[in-house]
Amino acid sequence: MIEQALANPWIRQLANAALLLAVINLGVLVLIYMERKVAGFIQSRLGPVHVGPRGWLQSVADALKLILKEDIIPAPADRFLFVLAPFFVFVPVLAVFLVLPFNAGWVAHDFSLAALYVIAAGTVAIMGIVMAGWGTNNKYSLLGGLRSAAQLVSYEIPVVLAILAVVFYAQSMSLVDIAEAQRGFGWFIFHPPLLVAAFVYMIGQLAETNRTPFDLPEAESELVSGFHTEYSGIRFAMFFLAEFANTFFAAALAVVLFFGGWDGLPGLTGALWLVAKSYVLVFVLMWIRWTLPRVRVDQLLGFAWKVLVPIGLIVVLWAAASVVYAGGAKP
Amino acid sequence: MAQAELKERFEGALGGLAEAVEAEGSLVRVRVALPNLRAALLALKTSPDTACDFPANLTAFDTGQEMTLLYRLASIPNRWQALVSCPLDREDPKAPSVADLWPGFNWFEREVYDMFGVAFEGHPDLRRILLPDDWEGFPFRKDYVSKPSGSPLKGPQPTDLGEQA
Amino acid sequence: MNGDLRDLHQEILDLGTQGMVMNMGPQHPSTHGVLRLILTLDGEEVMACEPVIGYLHRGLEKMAERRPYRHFLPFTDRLDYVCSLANNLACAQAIERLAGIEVPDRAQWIRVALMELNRIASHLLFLGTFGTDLGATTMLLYAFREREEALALLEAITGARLTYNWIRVGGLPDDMPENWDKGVLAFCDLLESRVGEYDRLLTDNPIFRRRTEGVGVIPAEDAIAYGLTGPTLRASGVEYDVRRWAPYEKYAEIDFDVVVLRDGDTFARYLARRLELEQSVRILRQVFDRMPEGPIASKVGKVLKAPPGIAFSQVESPRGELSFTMVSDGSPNPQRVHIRAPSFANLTVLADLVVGNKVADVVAILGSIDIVLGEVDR
Amino acid sequence: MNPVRSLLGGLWKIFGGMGLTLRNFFRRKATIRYPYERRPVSPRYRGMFYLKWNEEKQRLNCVGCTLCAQACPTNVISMNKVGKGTTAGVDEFTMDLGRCMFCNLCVEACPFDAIYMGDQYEFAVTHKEGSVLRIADLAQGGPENYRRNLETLRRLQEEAEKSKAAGDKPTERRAAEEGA
Repeated sequence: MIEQALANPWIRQLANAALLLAVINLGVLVLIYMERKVAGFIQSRLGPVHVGPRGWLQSVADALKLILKEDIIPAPADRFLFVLAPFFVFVPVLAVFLVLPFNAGWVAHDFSLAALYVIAAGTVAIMGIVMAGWGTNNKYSLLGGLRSAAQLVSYEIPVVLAILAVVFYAQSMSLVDIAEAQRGFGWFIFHPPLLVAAFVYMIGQLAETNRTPFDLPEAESELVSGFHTEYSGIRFAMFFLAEFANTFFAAALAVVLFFGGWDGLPGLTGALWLVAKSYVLVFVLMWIRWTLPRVRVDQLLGFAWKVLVPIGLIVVLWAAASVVYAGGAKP
Repeated sequence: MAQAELKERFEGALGGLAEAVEAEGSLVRVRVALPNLRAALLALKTSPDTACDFPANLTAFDTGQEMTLLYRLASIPNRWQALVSCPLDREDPKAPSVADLWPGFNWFEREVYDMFGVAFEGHPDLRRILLPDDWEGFPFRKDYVSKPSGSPLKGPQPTDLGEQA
Repeated sequence: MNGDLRDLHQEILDLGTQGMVMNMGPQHPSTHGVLRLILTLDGEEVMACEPVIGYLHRGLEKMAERRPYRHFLPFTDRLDYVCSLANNLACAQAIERLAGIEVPDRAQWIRVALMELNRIASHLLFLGTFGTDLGATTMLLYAFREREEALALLEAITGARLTYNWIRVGGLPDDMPENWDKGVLAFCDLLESRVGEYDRLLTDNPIFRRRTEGVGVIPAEDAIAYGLTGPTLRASGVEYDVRRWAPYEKYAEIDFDVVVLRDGDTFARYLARRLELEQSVRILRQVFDRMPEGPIASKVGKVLKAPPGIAFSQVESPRGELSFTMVSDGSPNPQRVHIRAPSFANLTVLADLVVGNKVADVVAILGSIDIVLGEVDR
Repeated sequence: MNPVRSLLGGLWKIFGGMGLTLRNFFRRKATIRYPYERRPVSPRYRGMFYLKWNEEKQRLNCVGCTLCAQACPTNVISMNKVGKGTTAGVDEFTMDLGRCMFCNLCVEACPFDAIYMGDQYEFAVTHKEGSVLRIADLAQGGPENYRRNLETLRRLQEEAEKSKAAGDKPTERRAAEEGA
């Protein structure tokens, strides 16, 4: 019966999406708890301790609180944009998870242009942020939205260049193929050009996921909360969810691209390896967030265009050269 | 520096602008009449003998009979300072603004206007600074009658709070 | 200071171009209280800035006129609530000078210790909040970790953690508790071992440096003309520290360096406070080496009256020169008390300083001036 | 400066900062879990007021001299004095903590060791009236001692009345009646 239903491609895709949604939401709850604990430990605090043993139910409590809270729409806001914006931010994040391979064969939908799709779908979220910034009719939000647009557009390019270098090595744009190419500890991170590419990619993703030192869209000391200043309740929760899901995706994608995907020591399922490696990277992202101050908007854009893009271009050339001349990748 | 010498320096710099000059340690107390106020302050600032170019403080006080402006100017390298007092016409308090000489006195003049109603002529932006814009009267004048507004909150209210002395 | 830029922006505004007016405050995470800045923006760039103050005005000077001299002392805690002992001292000193009261040696030494300990607590708060203003939230927690120890020491001697009210006319209400000096010296060692962490986390950080260096530069002559005091002035290269310039209590006998930096930018103002931490530690160490035995307060009559006259005190609070001007008419109440709040004077420079900078720099510059609104509004 | 070197130098400094935060990650935490753990307060802590109970004399030390009320900058204290001379005491003593600055001036003003500030620091109330403390709240040892204080004062007064009746000094009696 179930097998029959799953034979229908529509139903199968829907089931995949539902499964992903559940996994993502759960994963985000864990991430929020982790973020708060990491922040606390780095800052010589304990982090959440009250709800549940060692406070691990804290994010569940927060999620419940946000769901139950009143959903306030400010009177001067553009209702249509204001209401729609959180979905525009959240849905692309879900969409990109569709092509993320968790294990050999564990992918909702693999196709040959997955890397391109990830970049394209991920960029849609900017729309939502700009909509939120404009629709709120709040000057802080507007500035936050504008910053966000400038930032995401600028940092998309180094990220694309870094992914491009990987594509050269793997000779495929399918994420599954990229991960397969790194089987048996042939991780791309061990290739010098891709080590630099990984750096560029991580910095770019740091900016794309709006985390300190690049959290300008929501810079709380200047713009209060940036584009989501006026959001509350479930809509705020969606922004929050999207942000954390995005963070996790950035880390997971980095694992697929540079750290061998589900490749690991035998004995454990590949998916566990992938998730474990992703969490290590997420920890690094958090660690960076709680160490560094925030850059200024002109420095942010300057860094993207004057430092990261040139480095990215060099990396692409370097990667291409080593693929062609040194046979640095699999045929 | 000897006090007599300090006094001489200030008297020399001020010429006939000051009514009285007294030295007391490194502090020179100068009394100036209102018409000479700006000229005297300018002389204190620019004269190389005094070089009091640091605007340390500006305030006023009202005794009920007389209202006086108090300027305190310091010379940082020379380690002396001048306390310039200038009596005002209490009925119609006016004084020349020195906010153009010392931008630091801009807010101090606004504060004195706010509290005493002294109109500083030539001040770029003479508005109330600490009190609400619609406040009536100038609270630090001795003829100001304060009206207890009472607290909108319920609870024991000290109607005579502050009147104990 | 930004003169050309200001003219340029004025020209743009005169053309009829509208900037975006943004209210920063009075409720805003980084206005350090209830300061309101009306910013006119051109995109991210500030074209004009108008600070609005007075939201916290409680009429403390007016209250002083209605009370006997001594009753005003607890109110001064509420001025600069980050360093209330400096306010206590400035107020007590003005009364002492007005009434000609001497303070015993031991009380003067303890006062110096209290001043410096409170200065450390205040500067640590500054380091933390300044880090937060620039997005380095962790700095706040690290600074507060050490500040907590300083507050515990202050609590041990004064019995309070924020509004100490521990300086009386003519001395102090009570002597140091037992082993307090040892506690303070241990804290000095702890702080010295921790300032290196602040440097690693903030001072040396390239992002932090690029956010602060060359931002909001105040040249020395402007700093003087605006009447700035404290680290804000000394960061511009003017050597003016009341502790050295017009020594009070026992500061004349103490060996310490006045921290003077040349750049006058936001980073220099940060660094001046950071370096003053070490000087305060140095002063504290000397205080306990030289603490004499003796009384801690001189006899002052029950009804304190001062002969008619004008007196003012000058105290180097962590924010600059704090000065109480008191006018007496011979009655038990002061006729007029004026508080020259360093934050008030330092804030005058802000409007001209931020023009031409980005919104993010407004926060950085405002943070580096280190104002306390309780003192600005009085 | 060489841009590559400045970039690498910057990265090195950033790694230094990250090393620091990582070290703090594993360090002992500074948090005190407040309602469960408390930091001890200093013996001089200026917390909640109390009127000192004298076990030996079975009364509060306060004689109602109002010196503390006079020393108070914000008129927090009001009291009702009963008796006179050696029999003097208070049957009402009110403090409006809504106005109190905890400045310690009343404690310093008291020549009879009567008013003190304790180490209790959790006195949030839900109504403004709750911040007005009566003598029963303030007496050390609670309302029980407040009642015993009243009894002692009444007894002292009766004794004084008796001795007065014996000595018969009309002026004193009038004063005592007024005081009562």
